[in-house]
Amino acid sequence: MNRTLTKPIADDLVRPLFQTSVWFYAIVFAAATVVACGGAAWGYQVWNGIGSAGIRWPVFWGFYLVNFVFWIGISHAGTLISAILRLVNAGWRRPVTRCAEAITVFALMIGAMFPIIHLGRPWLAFWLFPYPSAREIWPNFRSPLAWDFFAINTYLTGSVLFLFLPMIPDFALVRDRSTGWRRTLYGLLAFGWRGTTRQWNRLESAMQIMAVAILPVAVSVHTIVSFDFSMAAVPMWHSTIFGPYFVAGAIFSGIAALIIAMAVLRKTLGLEKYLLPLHFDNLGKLLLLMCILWAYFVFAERLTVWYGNEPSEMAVFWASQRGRFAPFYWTMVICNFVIPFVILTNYKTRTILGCVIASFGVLIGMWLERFLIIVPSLATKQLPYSWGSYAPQPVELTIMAATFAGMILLYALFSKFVPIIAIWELKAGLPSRLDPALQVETSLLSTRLDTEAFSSEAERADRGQP
Amino acid sequence: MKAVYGLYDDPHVAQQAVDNLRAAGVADADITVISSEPFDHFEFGHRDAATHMPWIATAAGAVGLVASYYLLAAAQMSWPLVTSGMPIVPLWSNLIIIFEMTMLSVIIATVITLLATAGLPSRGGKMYDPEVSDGYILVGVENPTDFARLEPALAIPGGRVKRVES
Amino acid sequence: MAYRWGMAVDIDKCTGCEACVTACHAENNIPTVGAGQASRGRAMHWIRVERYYEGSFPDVRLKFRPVLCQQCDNAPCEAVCPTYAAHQNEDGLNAQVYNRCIGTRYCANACTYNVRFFNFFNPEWPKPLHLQLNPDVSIREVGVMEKCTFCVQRIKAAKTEATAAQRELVDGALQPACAQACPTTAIIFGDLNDPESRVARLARSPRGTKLLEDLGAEPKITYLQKQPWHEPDAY
Amino acid sequence: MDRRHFIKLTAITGTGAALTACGNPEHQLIRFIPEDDLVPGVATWKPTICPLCSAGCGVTARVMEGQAEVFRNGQPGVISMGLAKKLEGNPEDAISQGKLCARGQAAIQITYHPDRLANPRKRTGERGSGQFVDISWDEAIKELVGHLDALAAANSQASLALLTKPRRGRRLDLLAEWLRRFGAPAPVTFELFSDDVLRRANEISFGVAQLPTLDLEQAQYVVSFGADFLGAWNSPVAQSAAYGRMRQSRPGGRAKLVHADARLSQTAANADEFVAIKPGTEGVLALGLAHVIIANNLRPAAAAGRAGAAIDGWATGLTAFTPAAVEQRTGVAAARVERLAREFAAHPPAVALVAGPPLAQSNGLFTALAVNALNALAGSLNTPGGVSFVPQPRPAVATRDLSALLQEAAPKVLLIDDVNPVFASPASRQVAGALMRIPFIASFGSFVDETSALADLILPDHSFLESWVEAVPESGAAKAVPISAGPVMRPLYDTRPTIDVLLDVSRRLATPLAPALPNTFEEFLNREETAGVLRAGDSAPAGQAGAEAPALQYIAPQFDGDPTQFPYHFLPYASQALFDGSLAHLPWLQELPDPTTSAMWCSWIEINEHRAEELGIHQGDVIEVASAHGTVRAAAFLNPGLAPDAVAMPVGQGHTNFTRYATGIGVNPVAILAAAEVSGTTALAWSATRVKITRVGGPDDTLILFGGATRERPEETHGR
Repeated sequence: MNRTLTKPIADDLVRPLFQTSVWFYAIVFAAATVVACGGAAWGYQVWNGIGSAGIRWPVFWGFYLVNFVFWIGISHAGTLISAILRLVNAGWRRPVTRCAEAITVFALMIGAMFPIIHLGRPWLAFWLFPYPSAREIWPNFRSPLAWDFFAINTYLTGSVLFLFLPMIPDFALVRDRSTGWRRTLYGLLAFGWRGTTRQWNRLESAMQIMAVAILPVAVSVHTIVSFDFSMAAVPMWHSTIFGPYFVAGAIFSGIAALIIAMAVLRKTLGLEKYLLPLHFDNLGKLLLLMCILWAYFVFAERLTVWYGNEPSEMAVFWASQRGRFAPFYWTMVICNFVIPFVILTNYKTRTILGCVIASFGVLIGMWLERFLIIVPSLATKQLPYSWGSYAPQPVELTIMAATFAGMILLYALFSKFVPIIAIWELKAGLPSRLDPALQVETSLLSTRLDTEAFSSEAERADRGQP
Repeated sequence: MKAVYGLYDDPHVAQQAVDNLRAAGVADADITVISSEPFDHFEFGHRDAATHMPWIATAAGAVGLVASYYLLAAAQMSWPLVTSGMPIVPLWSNLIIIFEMTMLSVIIATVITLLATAGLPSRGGKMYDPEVSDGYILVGVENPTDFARLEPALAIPGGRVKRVES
Repeated sequence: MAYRWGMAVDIDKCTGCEACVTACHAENNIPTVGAGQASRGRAMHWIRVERYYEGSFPDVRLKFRPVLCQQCDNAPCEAVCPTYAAHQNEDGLNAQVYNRCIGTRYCANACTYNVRFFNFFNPEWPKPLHLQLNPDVSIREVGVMEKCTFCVQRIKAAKTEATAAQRELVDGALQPACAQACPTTAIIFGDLNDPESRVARLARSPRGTKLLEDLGAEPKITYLQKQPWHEPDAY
Repeated sequence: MDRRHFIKLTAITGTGAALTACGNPEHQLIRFIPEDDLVPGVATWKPTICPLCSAGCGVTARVMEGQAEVFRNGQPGVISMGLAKKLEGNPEDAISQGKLCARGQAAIQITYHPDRLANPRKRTGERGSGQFVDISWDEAIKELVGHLDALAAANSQASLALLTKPRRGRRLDLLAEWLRRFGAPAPVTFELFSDDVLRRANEISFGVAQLPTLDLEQAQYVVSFGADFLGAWNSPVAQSAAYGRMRQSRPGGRAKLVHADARLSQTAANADEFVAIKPGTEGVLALGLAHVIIANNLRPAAAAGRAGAAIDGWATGLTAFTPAAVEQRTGVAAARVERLAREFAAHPPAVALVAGPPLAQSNGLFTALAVNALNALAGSLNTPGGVSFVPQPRPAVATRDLSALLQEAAPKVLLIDDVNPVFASPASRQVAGALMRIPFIASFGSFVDETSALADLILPDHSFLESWVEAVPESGAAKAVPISAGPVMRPLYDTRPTIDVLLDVSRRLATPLAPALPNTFEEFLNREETAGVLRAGDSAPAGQAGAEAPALQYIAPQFDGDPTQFPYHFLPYASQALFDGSLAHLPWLQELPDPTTSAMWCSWIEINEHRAEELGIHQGDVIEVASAHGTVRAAAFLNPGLAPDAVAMPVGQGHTNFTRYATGIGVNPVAILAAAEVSGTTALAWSATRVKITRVGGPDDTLILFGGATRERPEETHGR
């Protein structure tokens, strides 16, 4: 009875690796073109000088750093969420984890490019790496940028491993089902995985430890990104709330990105049977929670500033509240709070479409939030004579577009070469596999896979067995 | 490599095959179960679940913590430049890097332990059947001393017995 | 003996004439960026004269305040630099090592005085304007942060000269370009470690304040506030 | 390199040099004799004189060895020579006292300007088309001599005119003498912000047609009527140095500075008390102060002497200038007038000074006389802490003003010595048209500008760093200090000092000037006393010393433009950086943030911030200023320090043809001024035009401000 239950799953999830629609090529081509434009824009900027971007005195950080924070924030979709769900053993996580973790890895890779893109002399970027240079000077480990290096590298390493380890059994599965170059490729990727009990046990232990280890790393990464700002005595940057505020915002935007990615995968790869309304409903609730948490942080931050009435902070406060940044600020509030809150509190609108709309709002809103954290503060520092403004230039917009295209490209390729849902985890999560003692509870809490999608007669019989 | 194994569709049957092998006098360590998914709730699925992995990871973390502290201090003292009036070896800001290095040590130690104890990567040549990927559970013994004694133990309804002699 | 260079700026004397600004450009090879770049916020003035209006016509006042690198003891710009391009040197100067700078621009953001300027492009001096360049000061390439150095090239030259002549530096003999040019002598430069130097005495003046003192960066520039006019009898 | 190679090489290069240098033996030396006083990398300091304004600051140039691309006889080459690196005030100089203003320091960019003219040029296209061809000096001088000989042959030597800057000194003396010996009339001088009104007033009041020197250092109370003495007026470096000492670092405490003006200028910003006053009524305020002083017997009216006598009604106690009457005319409250007068009298030495906008009104002469009388009343003439006049070694030579060129009987040959009246004159004066009618114009400036573009021949001058310079400061020091200095560096280009060219011409004329003038300016400067080239009285001195003028009556200022149609006073002012526009070609000054606005590289129109709010004008909006004579458009700067019924504009931008750094930037407010004169003089009343303003559109990004907010405290707090 086992195979009747699990073979269709494997068949469904491996199919995209072997069947390619023309849409795939179209998307890859379009995305690759935009990425190439971004590369050309960067080349132009390096050749011409960083002044091609819109940064200026006193707004020395602009769109590049906004995008840096945004993408690092998006990266909190995966590893963090999947680690939490793993630790609390939420059964509904199983179809979600891999596509979430992939977002993490790609978003981190994209985000980590920005500190290099924004450098004045990017050809010397390696001076940020911890090694003693020719002059035997190490990097300054007191600099938050050095912390960024360690944090992002730890998180990236951890996330890549966290993504890759559970992929090994699935590579083995694809290896066994394929021929030719695929067999060689997946054979290599499978590391000679057989699936012995010992291997399964070690893998699961490792994943548990990794989940424990990566959670604080994920929290630390966005905290340290927030430290890039809060360490400087810049009005409305120098705030202790920034660590948790950034982490909450990161998870918020990460979930939104995950919901959108899942909705797209569900349609394009025909995963309607696996990515169920239930998953969107659950993620939607999580998004709602983060939405409220985000609003709480924003209120706490703004109230503290307003009540404190410190002149330099008030200047920034009003610049965003009702000054020249107000249109962006209120758009952010609508996108980040009003839209998701209205859609997600009502179970009738918390549909897949509703979740996706809310998520788009959150992505726009969170991008604006990063912009509103960075630019108004720099434009309105302590000495009013040095106040300035900032407007992005074409290179910045092109590179920004290229990163979004890059995300699409990487994700399309990833879902082309890797089963986007962890097959073995999904199989292991079938109710028939679970401890009967836990069955009632887990089915309540988590998956309704059996009852909704696989409730064939055979399964009922299977479940009826002692 | 020589091997004898049975392929089973149903984990309950596979459990029975394992039990039969034990009854036939095969040591637990010599019984290999290969599946395309973990079977946590079957006895055969957690026969050697015990591992020192958490302790190794913890120890690695401790080593990473101490080592990163000293590496940082050594690097900072090798060319002591004053910035912002901070100490040459400022503990507060170093703690961040120490933390990251600690966690990185834990993660890397975990993965190395996993690879080492799970025998990965391996170059093949071990008992395996691609049908496992189709959902069959393989229960068998590598390099058996006596095929004849084991085959009956594996040959139970709901299973197929295969013998590898090469 | 270690020096600790400091400055006193007498707001009561500063007329806002900006002679210091041109002096700084001439001494330190600061490029002019042109109208197009200036409109995009790329003009570089290591020293600037801030102007602030108070009140409105006819009861209006206009205050001038020269702002340059404050050479803070606890400079917020230094620690954030990942490559030690910004650090405190042995004379208490907030040094900027151009060769080490990779252009993260973090220092400029961290600087609460906004006195750091960035080379957004390679500087250009159409020939023969380049003949004016001061050979004692290096040209900064694209992507490098720069700022007031207290004319470190003059300090070095004076120290070398003093060492060669085996004597101490005389207070007042060494001046950065801005102090030298200032028509009203509003800018006084000297060694804060010498309690009898003019700058050390002015730093103790009851009129003395520090810019953004409450942020704790401990700037080494003392601003001597304007004194209101009193009827002499009121003294 | 061994010895043989070395000899061979020197032989080859020596021959080549000898060949190229044929005909100009003086240039032969330049290439091969190193400057013996230069050690590479070691700086030397050489004295020179800042040429930019009439202050005549003595400066030192820091000279270091460098490789320069130079032109010699039309050939480019690279030589190692001493190069000026920086200009600093000369500590030995009585005027600059080791200090230097922003403009003076930027003067070095004149020498190294990329658009400086490198050799003589002759016009090929239509006049004003800007089409020139390079010619040799021999051809150029031959051409000039030809035109002068033609004048002489036609016996119309009087049709030669020389246009130059009103810089008193031996150079102008020599130029005047040159003209006199040729038979031409006195030189024409032109400067937009000239101080002729003040000189005339000082002549009437004190018998000295000269700018005053202010002893701010010892003054206890200073009242300034519009005088931008810390900015661009008279001798700003010397005045600023004295001001610095007046503020701090002198025993006896700090003096009070009161400034009366309609606009909060840079100098006004430094005042302890700013007195907003209606334009053109400053003289009324001055007499109001005098009235209070006299009426309260704080000083006897007779103390004013001759200066008082120049004012109608002085002897009778200025009964028309009671505080109440003053309030009515000036807008300054009567009680304030009373208080200021008492303070002024109670804090000797007290001094009043006047310059700038008040003197550029129709009644400017009266205003100057009134302030002079106030000074005289206070006993501040020639006393410590007062006003004095630097004794001059020789009386100033007589000069003519620009109208000499604009009349029907225009000259036939005009020599222009680095003056740009086409730019700096109201369009209604039609200077360009007048110049077009002159058959032959030779220009000596180092740059093509709006005026020299009309020339037939351009004979570029050395820069001041390359030539002998001199100054006899008219003001700024306690005693006369005629100074001169030799070249700081060798010339970069194939240029010649203008005065040497004219001396050369004087010998090449068909009838050489007799008696012969010195061969060079250097010779003149160094042998002046012994050679006795200029004997007192050779050139007619200016003015009629001791001429008593009838007492002047106050007449309300006359403004050009009907107040109902043109409701705003138009107040152009000398830019702190670009002065009258003659420095707009220097990139350091273009990029120098204006002190009161922080604007760079642009023109702007200042308008009172509250009035702007009423009119719906925001910072940077494009507005149009229209007078009866023309319109200009520029971005608005909302100024909290400007009278609501006035708009102000800096002069200096709006060049149409003045090097890459000035051409096409901003607009020229001088162009729309009425060509009105200050009554009693021929000076331009540049502050007497009325205008109207219209908002044309939103910001066009031409307003380039270095600074952000104009106020230090954000107005918004949680209380609002």
